[in-house]
Amino acid sequence: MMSTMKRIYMDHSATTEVDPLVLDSMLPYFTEKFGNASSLHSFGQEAIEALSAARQQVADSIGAKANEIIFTSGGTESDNLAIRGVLAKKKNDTSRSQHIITSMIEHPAVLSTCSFLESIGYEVTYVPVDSEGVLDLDKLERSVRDDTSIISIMHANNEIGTIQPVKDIARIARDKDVYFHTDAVQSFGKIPVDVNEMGVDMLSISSHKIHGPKGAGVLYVREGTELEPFIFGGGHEQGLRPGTENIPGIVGLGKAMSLAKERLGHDPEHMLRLRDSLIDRIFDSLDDVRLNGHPTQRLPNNVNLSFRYVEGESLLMLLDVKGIAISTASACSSISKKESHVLSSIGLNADYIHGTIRISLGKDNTIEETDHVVQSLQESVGKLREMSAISKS
Amino acid sequence: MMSTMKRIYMDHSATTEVDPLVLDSMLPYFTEKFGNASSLHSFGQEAIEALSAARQQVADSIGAKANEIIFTSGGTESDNLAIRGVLAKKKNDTSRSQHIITSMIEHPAVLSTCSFLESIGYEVTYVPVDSEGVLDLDKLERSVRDDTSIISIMHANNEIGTIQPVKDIARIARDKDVYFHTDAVQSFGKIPVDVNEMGVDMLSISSHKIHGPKGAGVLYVREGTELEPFIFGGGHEQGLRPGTENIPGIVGLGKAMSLAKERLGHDPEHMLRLRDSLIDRIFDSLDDVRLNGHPTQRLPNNVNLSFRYVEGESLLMLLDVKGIAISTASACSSISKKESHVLSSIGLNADYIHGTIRISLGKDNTIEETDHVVQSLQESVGKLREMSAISKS
Amino acid sequence: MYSRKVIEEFTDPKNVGVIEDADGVGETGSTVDGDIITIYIKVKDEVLEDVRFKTFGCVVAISTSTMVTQLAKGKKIDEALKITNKDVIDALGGLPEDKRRCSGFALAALHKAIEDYKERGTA
Amino acid sequence: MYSRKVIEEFTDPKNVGVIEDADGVGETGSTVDGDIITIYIKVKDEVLEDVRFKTFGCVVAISTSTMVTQLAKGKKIDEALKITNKDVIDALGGLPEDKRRCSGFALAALHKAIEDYKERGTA
Ligand SMILES: Cc1ncc(COP(=O)(O)O)c(C=O)c1O
Ligand SMILES: Cc1ncc(COP(=O)(O)O)c(C=O)c1O
Repeated sequence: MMSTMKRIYMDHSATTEVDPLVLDSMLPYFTEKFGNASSLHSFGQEAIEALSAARQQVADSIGAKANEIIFTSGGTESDNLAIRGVLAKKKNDTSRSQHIITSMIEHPAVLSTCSFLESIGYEVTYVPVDSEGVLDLDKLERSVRDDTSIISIMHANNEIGTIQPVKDIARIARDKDVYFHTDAVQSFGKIPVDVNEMGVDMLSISSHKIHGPKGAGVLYVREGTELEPFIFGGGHEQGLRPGTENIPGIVGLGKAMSLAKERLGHDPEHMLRLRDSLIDRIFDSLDDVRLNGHPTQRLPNNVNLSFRYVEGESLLMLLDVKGIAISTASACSSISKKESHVLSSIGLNADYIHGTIRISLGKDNTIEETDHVVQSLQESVGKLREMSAISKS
Repeated sequence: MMSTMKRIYMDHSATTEVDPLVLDSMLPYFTEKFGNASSLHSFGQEAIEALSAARQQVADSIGAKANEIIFTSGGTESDNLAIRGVLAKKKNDTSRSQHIITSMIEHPAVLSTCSFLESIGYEVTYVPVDSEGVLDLDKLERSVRDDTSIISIMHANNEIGTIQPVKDIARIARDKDVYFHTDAVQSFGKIPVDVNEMGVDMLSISSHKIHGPKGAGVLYVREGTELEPFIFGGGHEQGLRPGTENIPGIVGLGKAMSLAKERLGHDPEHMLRLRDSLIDRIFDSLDDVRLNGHPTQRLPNNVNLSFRYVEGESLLMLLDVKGIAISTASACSSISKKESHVLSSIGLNADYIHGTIRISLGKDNTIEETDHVVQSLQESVGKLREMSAISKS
Repeated sequence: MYSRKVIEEFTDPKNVGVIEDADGVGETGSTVDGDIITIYIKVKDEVLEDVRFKTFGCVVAISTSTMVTQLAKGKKIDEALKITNKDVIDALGGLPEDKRRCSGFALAALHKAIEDYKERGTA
Repeated sequence: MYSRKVIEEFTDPKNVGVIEDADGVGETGSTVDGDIITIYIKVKDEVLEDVRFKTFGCVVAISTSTMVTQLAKGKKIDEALKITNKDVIDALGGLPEDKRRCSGFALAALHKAIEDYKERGTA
């Protein structure tokens, strides 16, 4: 059954298929232009040229300069480098190094980095969000101290899709002379990301979330921002990220970012239409449903729903059997099946938290696919509620 | 001229072309089986299956168990994880955490990690090597202290190809109850690498050095070896390496390691024949040449030569114009054009150091190619010596 | 990750439902855990004539629930009490290591239902 | 990385060699640096009638050496002294940022050769 059925992928916040144009751009760099960018000979020069071209593409896609782009192995590494890089640089400036500000709903890449930093003596303030996932700006402003080194607040949340007021955060950071890093892993390609418009000092992007290959990422670092590496080795990437550059991956990332930027006038609108129609029809066809996150300040591709009397994993598996791929919370936490820290932070009740799924749309999803999803959801939720020991029925 | 001429690549210690079979194995994972290995649905399951299969291939290639394999972004990261992972774990055991032993000729991935560790209070002993690059085992043994946490000595050197007596080092480490890590980035695929034969606790491998894709690496971690991650995020790779797994890269790495293991009875012998014939003919055709590294305990693909009265970069560029790709010292240091720490450590004189090149053979190099290299070297060295302000002529 | 058998049982569970005039009812879990299993039994001559379940929970909770009802149904009470967690897992073709946490809930609910039946008898 | 012009000059350098009866000789660099440049000049009526070089060194050392000799040859001494490092780099179509360290050595050797010539004259 599974083999003949066309599967429907609606888990684009977990990862995306590589765009065929992106793959094409990468192919020559595996077997023909395979040189090491540190080599002086013609193979090395080909690699350097590819690297520079990709760096320019990345810079152009976010309004940055080429020398402000650091290539990493992915979003997690970019987040680690931003926060730890700033602290490492300031470690001898004791007046300005003890305190970090972040939010309660960051990705584990930021939160685990912060717990590690707490374990070695730093202090971290986790600013709360409201019931729609929007950061409390007042609390943020009041939490800035004389020894605050960095504010790291994500651009858009990976579970509930809420978009944060980064411009306001940037203004506060500038006023207080504190670096501001934002994790734009989920937002790039879905809403405009321009480092100067936003006023950020650092910004993380992950290739595989935007139809680029896995294993590549970007940290934008505004000129003048002082960082130290946290991985040590040769002097690659302005001394901030050692190791032989992943040229095919970087070329693919550059291409993916260019394409995403070009399509920004089209793809997000398409996803938004699907998103809103999906939400409307699900609410029409099922009771005891809740939309989590902000109703309008949300990513155009994010639908995060809680179904009462239903457990998320079971719903996911029933849909999977019907060929529909969605997620429960974020992909990263589903392996450990812990309660989502994001959903607790917005104050969602346990009986809703357990019944939460995330549908994340992609540019190639169609209205026909959403029809099928609405129908399958209705059937599957119905079936599970019938079976449920706590349903009203 | 360059466009019609078939180029000769002899810089395989810098990086290698991806094997077509490796690329084929990767392709489905970019656009079809593109799931995130943390996802529960069928796309995720495909990714998990690929990941497990690659893990088994890697384990089988080095005589390890699948649960002893940690995937990283490359050799540099593996080296960082091994050394810093052990120290992080022992950080509260002050009796056993202050001291690291390594050699003077390690790759920057190890040496820069060690300098960083020194900067935050650890002590490092850099054990010297003899004039052929072989570690002084007596000095190593005598340098072990009660508070030594880890010995990190490379299996084979990237510049001069000298192979270290890892079994003896492992015995010393076992006797003294100290962890032993070896960087096998250059040795795997050229000489047998079996973690139990060698008796190592940890071992680093980099995909792009063995006809696999750039952006993937392995740290073997013997069961029972206690490590902590040094990058923070989700709980991937047994909690030791967070971030969405680079499935195509890992699949390619698994395939590349399998192939290299299979071909171990053939490829190294071929390279050895080319190596020795190359060395003989160069010595026959040119004076004032020196072979650096050990005459026999050396990688079958490494030829490291010093030509007096000649500067390495100039020689490299003349050969490049003739379509021959070689390197001066290691690829990683040629960008900064600093004097090679490896060549100074073996006591080479400055006038030889500046005239040093590395020819590193690959499985597909041919005897015809070596003919062309010998002839081109003779011409180019001759030309540069004519031009040289210090040549005897 | 899940065995084919788990997915089969999960997508097409047997013995779902409430026994209105049950002779015993057992419940385990809580909404906080995200798993609540209720097992209903109908007993005749010490034989579990009917066993049904209602489960709010994950794939493991649902598939072990239906498997427990199938293994228990038709058995004598003392035979049913001999069913082990391993029997349930084996009948499902195995469970992933990290998913075994809630694999015992359904069996526990059956035990509670039998206890309830016995208590009613003595009351 | 290197401009086409640099590679051309480097692979086919002009004015290589020693002037046996030179009127001035200038040398810069050391084996420790890995660059030694010697420039020989032949002067007639204050004009650099011939300028030659011998260089042990990297691509930049060699290409700037040949370029300096070409720029200087035929010029009056005071004109030759006006040649700047930028003139040399421009004539080579530019040099990579991180390779400029030794770009001034050849010009310095020319200056030393002219100095040597002047000293001989006054001696
Ligand atoms: C918001 C956010 N930040 C960071 C990451 C980590 O990115 P990567 O998987 O590329 O390491 C993710 C993806 O899981 C994410 O959604
Ligand atoms: C011996 C050795 N170790 C480590 C590395 C670093 O590997 P990677 O470039 O994959 O980070 C290299 C390659 O440059 C190497 O030769």
